[in-house]
Formats: sequence, C-alpha cells, structure tokens
Amino acid sequence: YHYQAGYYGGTLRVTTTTSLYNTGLLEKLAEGFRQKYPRVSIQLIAVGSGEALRRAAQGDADVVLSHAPNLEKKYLSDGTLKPGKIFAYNYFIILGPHDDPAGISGMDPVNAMAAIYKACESGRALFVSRADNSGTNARELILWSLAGVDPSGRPWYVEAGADMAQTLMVANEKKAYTLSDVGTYLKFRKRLDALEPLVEKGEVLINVYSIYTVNPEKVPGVNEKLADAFTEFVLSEDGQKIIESYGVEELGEPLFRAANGDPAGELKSAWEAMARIG
Amino acid sequence: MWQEVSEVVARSLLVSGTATVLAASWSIPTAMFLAEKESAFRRVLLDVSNTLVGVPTVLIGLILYLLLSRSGPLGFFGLLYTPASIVAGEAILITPLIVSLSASVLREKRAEVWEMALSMGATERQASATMVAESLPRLLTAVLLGFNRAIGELGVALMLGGNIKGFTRVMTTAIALEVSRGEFELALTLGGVLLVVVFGITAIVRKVGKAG
Amino acid sequence: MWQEVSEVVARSLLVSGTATVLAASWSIPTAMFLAEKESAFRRVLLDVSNTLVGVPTVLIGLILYLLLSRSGPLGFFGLLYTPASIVAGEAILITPLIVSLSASVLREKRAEVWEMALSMGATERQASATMVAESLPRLLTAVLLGFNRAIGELGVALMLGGNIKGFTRVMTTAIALEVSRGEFELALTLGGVLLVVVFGITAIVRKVGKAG
Amino acid sequence: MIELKRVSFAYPRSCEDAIKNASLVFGPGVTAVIGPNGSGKTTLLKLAALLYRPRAGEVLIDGVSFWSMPDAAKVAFRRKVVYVHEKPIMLRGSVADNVAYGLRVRNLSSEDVAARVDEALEALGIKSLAREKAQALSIGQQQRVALARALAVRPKSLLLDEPTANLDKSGREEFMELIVGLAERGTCIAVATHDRLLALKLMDRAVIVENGTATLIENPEEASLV
Amino acid sequence: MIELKRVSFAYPRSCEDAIKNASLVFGPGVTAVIGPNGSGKTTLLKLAALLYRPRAGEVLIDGVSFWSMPDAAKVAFRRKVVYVHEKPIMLRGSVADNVAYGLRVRNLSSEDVAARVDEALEALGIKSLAREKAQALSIGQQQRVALARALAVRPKSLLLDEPTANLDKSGREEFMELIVGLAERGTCIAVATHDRLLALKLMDRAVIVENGTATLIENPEEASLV
Ligand SMILES: Nc1ncnc2c1ncn2[C@@H]1O[C@H](COP(=O)(O)OP(=O)(O)OP(=O)(O)O)[C@@H](O)[C@H]1O
Ligand SMILES: Nc1ncnc2c1ncn2[C@@H]1O[C@H](COP(=O)(O)OP(=O)(O)OP(=O)(O)O)[C@@H](O)[C@H]1O
Ligand SMILES: [Mg+2]
Ligand SMILES: [Mg+2]
Repeated sequence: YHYQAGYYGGTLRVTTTTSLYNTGLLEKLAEGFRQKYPRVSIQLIAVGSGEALRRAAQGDADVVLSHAPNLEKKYLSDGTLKPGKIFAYNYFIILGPHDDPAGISGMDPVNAMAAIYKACESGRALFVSRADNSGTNARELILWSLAGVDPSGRPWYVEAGADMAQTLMVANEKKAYTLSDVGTYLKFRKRLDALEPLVEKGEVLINVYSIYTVNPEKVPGVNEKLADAFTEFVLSEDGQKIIESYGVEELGEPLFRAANGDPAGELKSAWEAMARIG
Repeated sequence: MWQEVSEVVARSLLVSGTATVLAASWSIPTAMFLAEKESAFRRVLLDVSNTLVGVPTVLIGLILYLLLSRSGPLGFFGLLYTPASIVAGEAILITPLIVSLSASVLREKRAEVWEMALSMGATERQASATMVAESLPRLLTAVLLGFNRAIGELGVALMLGGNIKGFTRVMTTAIALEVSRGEFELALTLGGVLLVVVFGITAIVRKVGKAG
Repeated sequence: MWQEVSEVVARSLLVSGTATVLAASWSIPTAMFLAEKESAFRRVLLDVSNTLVGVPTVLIGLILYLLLSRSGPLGFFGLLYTPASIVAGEAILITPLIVSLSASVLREKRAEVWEMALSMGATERQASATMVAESLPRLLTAVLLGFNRAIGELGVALMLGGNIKGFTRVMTTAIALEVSRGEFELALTLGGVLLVVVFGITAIVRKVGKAG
Repeated sequence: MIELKRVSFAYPRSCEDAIKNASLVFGPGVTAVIGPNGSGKTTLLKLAALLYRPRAGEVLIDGVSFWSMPDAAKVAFRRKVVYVHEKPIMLRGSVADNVAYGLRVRNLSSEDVAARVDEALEALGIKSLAREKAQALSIGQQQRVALARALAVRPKSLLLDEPTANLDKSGREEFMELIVGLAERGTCIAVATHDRLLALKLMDRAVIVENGTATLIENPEEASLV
Repeated sequence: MIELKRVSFAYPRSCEDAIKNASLVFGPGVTAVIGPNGSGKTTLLKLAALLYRPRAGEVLIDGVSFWSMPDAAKVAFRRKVVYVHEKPIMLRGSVADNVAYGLRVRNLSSEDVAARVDEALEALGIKSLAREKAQALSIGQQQRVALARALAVRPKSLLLDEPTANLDKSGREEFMELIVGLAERGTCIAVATHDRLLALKLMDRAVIVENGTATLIENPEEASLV
C-alpha cells in the first residue's frame, strides 16, 4: 500500500500553527514526505490556531496541525475534522525575569502561578498574556484557574493579543512573567536577554500537537487520500524520528518530542483534560 | 541562500508588477472619469477612493480570502494560495491610491487642455488621451507609487498567498517570517535588498518618465 | 463590546492623528525644499522618498523596535509598547508619502507663484508660505492620504505598540487579532467601522479644504 | 456658420449671467468682437466654439442645434469650428507636434500632416522653431504656434480670442494678411480684440459686447462705433 | 535704479544664450523695451527683476551687485524692484487680497494696507471687483489686478512686461496716465511692449532687443527707431 501511495500526485494543503512552522520543523517533515511522494506538492500555511481551524472549516486545508484542544474540540464535535492523532508534544514553560521577584524558580507550575499572582498584586511583577485564544493562551487560563485565581482585568495583567514571538518580545521588554511553548522560546532565546525559563516541568505544562484530516463529507474539496498519507507519514517511524531529532544540532536540545503512538495514553488524557477545561 | 533570495525578489517583482499593470489599466480611466467634471457623485467617489487608500491590508486580505476560499463564491477558480490571488489582492489594494493620485494630477490640467483638444476637433476619447499624454510623467509617478506600495505590503500577500515557500513567498512575507523567527538580522538584510531593488526601479522609471 | 470598540477607535484616531500632524510638520517643509529647485541631489532625495512610500511596515516596525527596545540605543526612553512609539513609527511611515505627494503638488505651482511672490518683495520664507497657501487644498489631501495610510497600517502598530488591550490596541491590531482567532465576522465588522470613521473624516477634510 | 439664439450663460457659483440672451450670427468674413475688459467677449466666443454649454438658448452650427444632437454626431460639427484661447495652450511636444495636433486627431495621413504643418509654420513665420519645445517658447512665439495649429486644420469657422495681443509688428501684419485671405475664401472668422486699428482694417461687421449683452452691428463704419 | 553689466543668461538645457552680454541702465523715467517675438525682452526684464540669476555679469541695484550680496541683505534690495508678468498670476483669494499681497509681505499695518489697496484699485478702475475671486476674472481684469498689486507697493523700479496686451481702451489710457505720473515722480520704469504707439507716447529712452542682444538708445526719436 505504501509503495502504491508513492504514486499519488496533487497538492496537499496543510494549515499549521505558527509555533510548528516558524521553528522549521514542518519544512523538515514536508521534505521527508516529499521524498516518499515526489509527485505531491505540499502547501504549508502558517497561521494562528484559531485561524488555522477556521480555514480548514472554510475548505482551504486538507490537514490541520494544532495544539489548542479546546478549539479543536469544537470542530471535532461539529464534524469538520475527523478524529485526529497526537503526533508530538513538548512542554510549556513559565518564563520570568532573572531576579524572579515571585520566587517561582523550580516550583510546581500551579503554585508558581499563584506566587506570580501574589507578586503581581503587590506590584512587584507583571504578567504578559497572549490573550489571543491560542493553545498557549488556553493553557495559561487553565493554569490560573488551577491556581484558584483570576487575573482578568488586573492592571498588571498585560493582554498582548499577539502571536508567541511578539508576546515574548513584550514580556522581555517589560521584564514580565509569561507562558511560552518551548519551541518558540528556544528559537527566540537569543533575543530575550531579560527572561529565563523558571518552571519547565509538570504534568499541566504538557503541550500536545495533534494532526487532523478535514472531513470530506462535511467540507467539500478535501484531498483525503493525500491527507491520510501525510498523517501516516508524520506518525510513521521516519516521521517521528524527524520530530525527535529536530533542533538537536542547532540548539543542543530537541524542540519537540515524538508521541510514538502515545503508549501510556498520558498524552490522550492530557488532551482530554485540556479540551474539557478550555 | 542568495539563490532563494533572488527567486523571492523576482517573484515579488513579477507579482507586484502584474498587479500594478492591472490596477493602472482600470485606475487611470476611472481617474479620468472622476477628473472630467465636478459632481456630487464623483466627489463622493473620490472621497471613497481617498478613504480606501488607507484600507488595512488584512481587511482586503480577509475579504478576498472569504471570496476565494473553497466555500466562497469564487472558490471554484482555485486561486487561493496562488501568486494569482496575490496579484488580484494587490491590484485591488493599490487601486484607490492610483485613482486618487491620478485624478488629482488630471484635474490640474483639466480645463485648459481639455478645451483646447475639443476645440481642435478631438473626440472625447482623443481629448482624454491628450490629457493623459500631457500628464504622463506625473501619472507614471502615481503608478510607481502604487507599485512601491504593492511590493511593500504584507497583509494581502500573507492571507491570500499563504507564504508558501518556493511558490507564493514574496519579500514582505519572507521578512515577516524571519521577524517572527527572531532572525532579525536576516529580516533587515532582506528589507535592505527589497529597498535597493525598489529604489533602482524608482530611479529608472523617473528617467524614463522624463525622456518620454 | 461596543464601548471597547469605541475606545479603540478613539485611540486609533488619536494616535494616527498625532502621527499625521507630526509627519506633516516636517514633511511639508521637506517637500518645499525638494520642490524649490532642480538638482541631482534633490532628485535622488525624491527617488528615495518615492521608494520609501512602499517600505514594508514590518521593516519600519523592526528597525524602530531595535532602536527603542531596552537594549537599543534609545531604550532608556522606555517608549516601546506605548502609544507614543506607535505615533513615532506611523509618523516615520507616512513621511515619504506626504513628502512625495506634497513635492509633486508644490512643484506644479513652483515657477510662476514663486517668481511672483519674490518680485512682490516676499522673503523666501514668505514666498514658501505663499506657495503652501496656494496649494493648500491639495496639500491637505496629501496629508489626509497620509492619515488614512497611518490609521490603516498594521505592522508598526503591532511591533511597536504590542496590541496591549486597553493601552496600545488600535483598530488594525484588533482586526488582525480577530483574524488570527478565526473570528472573521468580528474582524469584518471592525473593518467596516474603521472605514466608516475614515470616510467621515475624509469627507469633512475635503469640505474644510474647499472652504479654506 | 455659427448662430446663437437667445443664448444665456452663467459661470458656476456665479449669480449673474455672463452672457445674457445673445442672438447673433458669425457668418462668412470677419466679425470683430469688441468690448471692455470683463464684458463677456471670451465667454461669447467659447459659447460659439461649443466649449461652454448655454444655460438657455441654442447654438446652431450650419443650422443644426448643437447641444440637442446625439453625442455621436457632435464631433463632426465640432470639427467645423476652431477656437484659439487668449492665453496660448501648448502641449508638451515640439512646435511641429503642436501644429499637427488638429490634423492627427482627424486621422490625416502622415504626408498630409507634414505638408500642412509645414505650410502653417511658414504662414506664421515660425518654420525655424519647428523642432523647439513649444512650452519653452516666448509668449508671442506660443501665440503664433496656436494660430498655426488652428489654421492647419482649415476650419469653416475660426474663433480667435485676442490673437495679436502678444504679437510683434511683423507677426501682426502676417496675421492680417492671413485673415484677409481666409475671409475671401469664405471662412467665418470672429476676432475678439482690443486693437481698434486691427478691427477696423479687418472687419466686415462687429459684435459689441457690453456687460454681458452682445449686439451685432452689420455696418460698423456707419454706426461710427470704432 | 537697475544696472546690468555684461550680463549673459541661458535657459537650462538650452545651448544658446537668451541674453548676450547686455550692459544697460534702467534709470528714472520710462524705458521702452522693444523687439520682435522671442528676442529676449521678457528674459531681460526678469534678469533686471532679480528673478533670473545671470550666467555671467552683474546686476546692480542702486550701485550694489545683487547676486554677490549675502542672502540676508537681498530682500531689502529685492523690495526696490517690482516685476509684472506678461501672463497675470493671480493668487487664490479675492482681488483685494491679491492687491494687498506686496504690502502684507512688507508687514504694513492693516490700515495702511487697506488705504493703499483702495487707492490702487481706484487707479486701475477695478474698485467694484475688490471682493471677486481673482482667478475667476477675465484676462484683462486680471492684468489690471496685477498692475494694481505692483503699484500698491510704490516701488522705486517697476518692470512691466506687455502690461497693456489685454487691456481695453480705457484701461490703456488709465495706464498711460499712471505711468506718466510715476515717471514724473522719479520712478524707474521699464515697459516691454509691442505697442509702438504706447512706447512712443511714454518712453524717455528705448532698449532694442534683437536676438538676445540689447541696445540702449537714449534718443529714440532721433534714431528714428519707432
Ligand atoms: N523657459 C524657457 N526655456 C527655454 N527657452 C526659453 C524659455 N523661455 C524663453 N525661452 C527662449 O528664450 C528666447 C527669449 O524669450 P523671451 O520670452 O525673453 O522673448 P520675448 O522677447 O519676451 O518674446 P515675446 O515678445 O514673445 O514675449 C526665446 O527664443 C525663447 O524661445
Ligand atoms: N471662470 C470664471 N468663473 C466665474 N466668472 C468668470 C469666469 N471667467 C470669467 N468670468 C467673469 O465673466 C465675465 C466675462 O468674462 P470674459 O472673460 O468673457 O470677459 P472678456 O470680455 O473676455 O474680458 P477681457 O477683455 O478681459 O478678455 C467677467 O465679469 C468675469 O469676471
Ligand atoms: Mg477675454
Ligand atoms: Mg515676452
């Protein structure tokens, strides 16, 4: 079946969140895919998660890569997307200024958020939020609610309304705390002289990337065969290897971890938890 | 790397050049119509045109996206994510600029030359052509400003083209990508290249306009 | 929601209006200088100005970001991510547009009125003022186009303002945010509001220009 | 032949009529249009030249009412009438290009154009200027070019607005000769002028314009108006 | 008093000098500037008016070389000389605004301005037009406004380029009266004109311009040049 599939031609339209694209991982995956399917041309469209999903619903994508379970859920339940697969994950990280006025370094993420809230309330710190309904933004809101606090409307709570790169620049400028996906952070690290990662571990920081084929029964014009082939490739051994090794050479550590079929089911349950809370 | 840059530069020039030619082909007749006589209707049209000089490019990008999207009314053309859609979007984007500038240029010359042409037996069409010929250097500048605006705009190119490497990536989307990757030096270099190319074209067009 | 929208509209008007006044204050004298005499130097300056009409807004945003950021040479002002930095960026952005348009307007009137003014005993400064007065309606249009361009641009407002809710969020950054959220309908509504507001201003300015 | 029938005209944003109920004919031969500054001579000629549309009344060309014609028919009638502005209006090209303009819009063959341009330049004594940029000429030279441009098309009716205002002595004399020649060959010529001597020498009849009112005088010498 | 010393001038992108080595004085009284179309009269007057900078030679105002002055000193000298263009150049405002222009740039008090404007309008017979838009006037009316504007500042030297070209009979007569009056009071006046009668009546001396060469004739009647 594989060898037959290599015979396909046509165009595959992939909309993806910027965090995957801007790190360069997707180009690598596309390259690998192209070696297998030389007659297929891949169009990678990098936009915010919200826009990526909306574009898929408009019929302008065959495959969506996303890391916003709460948004994905909506499109899954109305049938726009076929049930997807988790193909990669990494961790969100809480960044803050070097002097760490909230003293969160090494803390558990939920306690850290509570400590940030306290420090901010007492005027010693700021927090910059993406405030754009992205996956990262959804996760941040979950963390606040797990910490039992509500930052909305507080004067220290800076709602940047921007993508990750821009938000990191704002946080850096304001020497503020913020939440980031690790991929964008590592790519941007050299620009962020005022920030350092303070909390990088913890269940609730897990960031799962899923791949979905757009449902051809709901959205006309979807190239399902190619979409499935691409999904298959991303989940295959070759694809997973690309994910695992990406960035090691350049940055010294991998940007993403391969899901490798999620044998323990933790990723799936993390996804479900996020989808529920968001 | 430089091969890729030159490919992207060439694509930018081609896309924006085509868009400019298209836009000029309907903008200058429109400007001629607007400049011809005073009337409330034409004044409102000119106001609309002046307003749209500043229309946000994301907005044009979004509207055209919704039209060209598979589920949109023009979706069956399959233009989305092709250079053609950027051409269309940029042509629409710069139309108000070219119309406004050309109308103001033509309006200046209107009365005198128009009267002279008609009284010498020109048809209205010939008189219009004469007006255009008389204003040629400044019309050329108007069109040039349109081109410069098109090649420097981001929103349309990004929303309609999708910044697909090797296919719809143009200078501005490449610059924006590098910025969001934190590769500021690269972004600045690309910006410098873009400006140098545009400056060259501007200088050549000015020379040609003078000679013509 | 509508309260927030009107706040954002007001901020857009204030920021872009201030930027336009600033830009006009140095652009029109520059245009006067460029229009005064022919020389290779001035011609090159005009080419530069025409080129920069199309400078990508992300590029201006990036350069100013690097200057204004804490580690940049102007970092100690603490202007980044304030409305003031958007004002600065937009003023710089629209300077070439206003310079190019004004120079072309003033150049048209140059020889005749300039000679008349000097021969009537005007100082060069007075003669310049006369030139400006004679071209006022069209200069006003040039400045208006600058304003419309400023209020509709995204890159500078985003990179320098940061789209911070309640502080630096303006219409275009709000629109872009809604687009990235997939809230296309909301984005279109905001775009409509922006265009209506700008159209109103355009019509008023035209009326005023005529009366003046 | 141009006939004005009860023609009135007002400039936009002006409350008074610049021409009030004018009825007159510009027939073969020379009609001098005479009157003080601001009386309406230029306005009258532009009405006759089909450049201004009357507020009321009719302008007839060879008996046909021009402004009620279908648009398609208008050009043919326009081409019977040529008007020369009081301030010469030069196009960007050379003197020869300017003189050729009326011929080119009539799609004459390029030999015909060349021959007629040559002839007209000769008649106005500006053959040596043929290749100069028209807009860089002195005002008198420009006036000659404008006249050459008008004569080159050999119109049936020729309306000249202060054609000699900036001409030198020889230019004025050449002009008079040309006009006399054309008038003899049956061209309808109207000349607005402040030059009483010129009017006296050329005219077969006069139109006196005074404060917007135009009166045709068939025998000006008798009426001792000059 | 304006003196030209070996002045040469060429227009940009023109290979020939439009004025060749001209040496002459525009002294008190009336100097008529006479010559065929395109000979260089306008160019000569604009050189004397300090509007064109000579390619070679000097222009002296009251004995001081203008173009080698420091910039700051120039305005005071410019204000001694007024030039009136052959095509009237009207500013956007009313006739009164136009006539006031030269007075306003000299920062006269508003009463003085009003009085002098009134006087100048009266002298040119256009008092009734004071509130009209200058750019909507007939060409002869505009020429009167331009003359009024020049006279209002009472310059020591007055350079007029074909000032009567579009004036009607009464305008021409009023003009002559005015010039005679000014000349008697010692103003240096130069008038370029093709009107031999006008020149004859007014001039104390003549400058003949021919193909770029200007010659001053102190006794034109004797030289029988007219
Ligand atoms: N702007 C210009 N550029 C180039 N050449 C010019 C320009 N203006 C005038 N000339 C040339 O300079 C010469 C002198 O022109 P000028 O206007 O001084 O003549 P004039 O004696 O005033 O003629 P007229 O009686 O027609 O007013 C002419 O040959 C003319 O073609
Ligand atoms: N464009 C215009 N708008 C408004 N009024 C005008 C316009 N042109 C001329 N007029 C007015 O119309 C009247 C007639 O002007 P016209 O130019 O016909 O006079 P004219 O007889 O040709 O005078 P001249 O001898 O000065 O050339 C004048 O009172 C003038 O002020
Ligand atoms: Mg007239
Ligand atoms: Mg002259």
